[in-house]
Amino acid sequence: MSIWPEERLDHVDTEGFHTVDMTINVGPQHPATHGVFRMLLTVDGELVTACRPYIGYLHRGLEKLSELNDYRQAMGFWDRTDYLAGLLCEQAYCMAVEKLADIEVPERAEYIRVMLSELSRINSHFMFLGAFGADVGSFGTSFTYAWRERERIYDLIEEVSGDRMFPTYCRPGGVTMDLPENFEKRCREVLGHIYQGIDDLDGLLTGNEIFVERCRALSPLTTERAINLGVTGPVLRSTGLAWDLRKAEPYSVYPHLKFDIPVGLRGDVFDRYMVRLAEMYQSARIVEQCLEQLPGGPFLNPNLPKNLRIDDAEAYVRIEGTKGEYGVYALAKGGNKAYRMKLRSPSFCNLSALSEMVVGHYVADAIIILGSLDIVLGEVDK
Amino acid sequence: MTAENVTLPPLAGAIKKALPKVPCAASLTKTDLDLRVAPADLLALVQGLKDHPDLGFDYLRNVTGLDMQENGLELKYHFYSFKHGHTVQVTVATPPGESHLPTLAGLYAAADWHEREAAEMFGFVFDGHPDPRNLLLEEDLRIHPLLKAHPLQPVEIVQGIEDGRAGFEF
Amino acid sequence: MVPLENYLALSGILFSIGFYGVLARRNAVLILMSIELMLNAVSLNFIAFAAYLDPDRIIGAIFAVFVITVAAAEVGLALAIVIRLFRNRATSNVDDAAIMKW
Amino acid sequence: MNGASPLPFGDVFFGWSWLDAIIRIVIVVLLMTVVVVYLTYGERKVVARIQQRLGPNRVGPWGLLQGFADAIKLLIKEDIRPRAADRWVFEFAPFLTFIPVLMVLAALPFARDWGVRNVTLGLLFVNAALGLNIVGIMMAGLGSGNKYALLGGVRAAAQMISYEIPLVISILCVAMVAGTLDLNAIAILQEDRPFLLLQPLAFVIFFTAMLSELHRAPFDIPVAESEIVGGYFVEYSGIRWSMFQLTEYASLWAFSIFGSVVFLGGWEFPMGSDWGWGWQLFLTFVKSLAWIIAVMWVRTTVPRLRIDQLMSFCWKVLLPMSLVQLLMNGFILVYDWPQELLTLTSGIGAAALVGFVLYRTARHPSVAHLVGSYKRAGAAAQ
Amino acid sequence: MGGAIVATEILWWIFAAGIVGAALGVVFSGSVIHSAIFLILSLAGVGAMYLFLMVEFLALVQFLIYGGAVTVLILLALMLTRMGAGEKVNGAQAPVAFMVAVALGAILLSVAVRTAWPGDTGDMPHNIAIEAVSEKLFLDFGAPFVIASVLLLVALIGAIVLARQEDGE
Repeated sequence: MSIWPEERLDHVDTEGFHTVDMTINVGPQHPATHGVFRMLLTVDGELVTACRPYIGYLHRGLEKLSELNDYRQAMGFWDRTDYLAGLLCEQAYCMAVEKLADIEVPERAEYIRVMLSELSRINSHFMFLGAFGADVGSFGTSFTYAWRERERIYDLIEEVSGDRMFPTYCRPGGVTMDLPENFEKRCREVLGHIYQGIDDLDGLLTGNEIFVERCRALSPLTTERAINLGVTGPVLRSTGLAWDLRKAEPYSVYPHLKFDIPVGLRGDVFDRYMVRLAEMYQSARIVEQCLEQLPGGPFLNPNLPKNLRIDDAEAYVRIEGTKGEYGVYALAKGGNKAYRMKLRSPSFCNLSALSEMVVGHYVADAIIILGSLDIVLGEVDK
Repeated sequence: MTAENVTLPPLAGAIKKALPKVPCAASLTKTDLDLRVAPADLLALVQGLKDHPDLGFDYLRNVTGLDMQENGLELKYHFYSFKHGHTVQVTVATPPGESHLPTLAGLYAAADWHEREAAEMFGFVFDGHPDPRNLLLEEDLRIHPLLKAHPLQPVEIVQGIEDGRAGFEF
Repeated sequence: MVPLENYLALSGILFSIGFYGVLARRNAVLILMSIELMLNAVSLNFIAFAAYLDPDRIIGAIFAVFVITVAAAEVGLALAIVIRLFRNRATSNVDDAAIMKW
Repeated sequence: MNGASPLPFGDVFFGWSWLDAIIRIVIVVLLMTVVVVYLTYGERKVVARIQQRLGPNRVGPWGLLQGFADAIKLLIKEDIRPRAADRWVFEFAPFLTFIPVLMVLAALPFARDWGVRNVTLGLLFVNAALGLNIVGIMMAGLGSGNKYALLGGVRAAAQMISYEIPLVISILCVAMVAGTLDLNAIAILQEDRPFLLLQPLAFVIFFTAMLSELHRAPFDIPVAESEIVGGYFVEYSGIRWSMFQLTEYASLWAFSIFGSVVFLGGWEFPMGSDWGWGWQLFLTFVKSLAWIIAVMWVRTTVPRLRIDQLMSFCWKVLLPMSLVQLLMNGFILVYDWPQELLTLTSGIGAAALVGFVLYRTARHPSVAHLVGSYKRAGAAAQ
Repeated sequence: MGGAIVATEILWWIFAAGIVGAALGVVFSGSVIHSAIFLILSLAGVGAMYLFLMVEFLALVQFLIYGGAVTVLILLALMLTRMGAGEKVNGAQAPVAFMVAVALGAILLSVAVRTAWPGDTGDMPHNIAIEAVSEKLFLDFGAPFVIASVLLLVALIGAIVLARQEDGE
């Protein structure tokens, strides 16, 4: 018989009891969350033992709106998904509609789309670099460095389309208007600044021991796991798999352009950062080639009907978005509206891997891992 | 979607050959090969698609719910194989009122959130799903906004959405 | 000026307050704090004696230095034990630690 | 107080010089307020310059009155206390953090014998006072009833206790060489060369540990904005929050003067004490300004360390290095070796410490692997 | 000097009252955090007492060690274990303990006040020079000094071993 009263021992958990677990809430109003994202971290001291993400604060019913508005009207909603690279989303949407209705796109329009999409990609990656630097804690210097170049790109996009973030520039069948006259000169000027800006940020972040130490070997992801989790884009490429939809399933004029797919070695946070940095050079290369190859001709298919009506057709169009595979599933059943539009958003799928990736790391690292996924809440929540 | 006389790509033959026991009907969409299966055969088909060396569909791209109104709900899966670089779309139709489907979360971790989204937006029930909470909507909300029967807000009716006109009148 | 008796009285009061704390409190950290009070009373006593009674006025200060050293070591160890206890038993009540095994 | 014999410390409280002391304290406190106001302004300007912004430029000429505007705004802001807070702990914490800084200021010589009091044990006094300000921080962390504050408090405690050791040892090295704890005497000893030249290793350690004690980047872990939203003062507002700010900048100022007295020769080097007090004050001002700008510079360019990296840096690098410096000083003093030897060995130590960090920065194979080729490709395309 | 002496005495009584009040706070307050803060106040008061006794060096050491390290360690332990909320702080023997402590205090007081201390010069204490302390400490008390440092080392290692979280635990 034990001499100890039993009830005294029944709160004793002999297995795995550490200090008191604490739940801390990160977001939706938190300096580190990119937009309105919330996660509940259960921490033991400084280590994360569980993570529960909450999304949906920015859910605007994109898919429902696309069913309720006709094909041209609905396009305005789509560049609000990945609002850091609106033109890419427009391109994907227009490609989906064109696929459904079998619309030809003039080559000049394709080049313009690709050029502006790649500029948007650079823009989005600049945003990533700036915000990521702030996540790691560099007090906004990376942010302002990145912002400088972003302003230049936005100015250029504004000169072309009339708007900065949400240009609504593409149309099913082409683009709304032609490029301005001095576009090539301006674009080359901006590109020069972009190269400089990438080098500056490279020096500021990669050239810093603390930054590298924070990111190196942090939360490595294997290729198999990444594929199983549905992670795409730079995060997948950082694991060493050279899979880019621009090469794997070429669309638009990408077959005519020369560029490489940067891949990482270990799939850790540092590789994700480096892959994005390298991708920016590649995007700039693509823009330069587009400037050289830009053909003349119409910028919009002249044979378009005023009111687009599409009979039964179904397509799943995917392009390489800034965050990964940006897929648009479209189903038409007659009439001037889509029967169903579904966005396969890369941020959404990458974010679903978050809770698995942060467990076992420090709270500070959880923020960095979240930053390294580079989510855009407009795209996650649709 | 397409006419019967369209020639199917070699992938269709490969799937038929690899998985002879699973009854499915192949057709083509504008972009991909489409396989239509019954809910009971879904798990067998997907398991086969994933495990068979000639198919190797290791990546779940997308899950799309559809409201086919009187024909019940449909779910479309898109799979991709990194090894072979091919894509297939799998369509499952569920009868009205019984939208039960087996979960794929055990095979593809990516299916977790996709299925949660389809469940809250359309009212699918994924049997065996590890975490069937709402994802985008509030957790205690039991409405399915992407159903065609979901009521619109007055402002949307004012905008002319309900009567099918194409937007504002000026 | 303040006579020696005042210091000794103050030290005595401080010591008995700490003594009460050690006896009455059940939380390990609180007991530790009370012990700190007692130690301080002791070193105050040392210093007071040194200042008033010792012609050198130094030995007492040196003793107080040692007391502070020992107190610092003691606190470090004791808190390590408390944290350990808390981890294994989810309590910091010394009565729950009477089991003499982990 | 014309410096012939410094008063014993006890006289500060119990001697006849009460009135004198009160006048000096009032002057120093007023001076401190002005300095803090302009330090915030200066920090914003310096940071803005580094981040390619303008900084405050609206209130007064060049924005010079911005600090006062902010101070007034903070003073009339509502003081909010959370319901979960422990009332008295919460309300007194800001003042408790502030008192030690005031104590430090009372012992600092601004020019020859120009200070509130010339304390014989000045070096020890400053250390003791600086060790106290953590109590207020812990009180804020515990009393706020907020998890971010609690985490910040835990981090602050762990960090400040750890870094106090190398800080104290580096100051101890100075005391060994100087043979006195009197700050004025230490300054006078540096007539020919500052202690920075004599023992650069101690200087490097002091500077690093000082950044940590001040919660400055890269050691701003307790107040990490992107992780725990400001740490221990997250719940404070209005005047109590401004007390924390006041403490932060006042201790930066105090540390800069203390450091320049201890390592840069204070008001003595390079002009000697024959010059008038005006020049001496100016010299103190210049040296502390250089010190402060160095701190701000580090802050804007360096990301934040993780808590375990912070700890291992302290215990595995700083502490052994400071012990090495202590040993070297001991040998020099005991065997009466020439002081040049100390300069040499300590210089080698400092170079090893700095070179270690630089070497680690320079050895990133994957950076070259990933970006090197693409950089060249980009440059070629350009 | 007369005015200064009176001022000193008044200050002394204020500080003594503060110390005793804070010490009572340590043992009677219901919240562990409040106890810890009272402890800081009380120890700071003892440090001020060292100033009255003209042992500045020790006063500063008291601030540095107790204020900067010991109480911070205690607060840190409170934070890590997060106790204090709703936990019973006093045991059943508190009333008995109170009586014993009162008796002990009475004895100590009477001994302190009623004993004629031999060699009590009645002088105002002089300042103790730090050089003298260090000479005494390092020359005459060399062995205790070394032993104390070994004790500190052992305590350090022991604390690390105790508080470490082993793998799989």
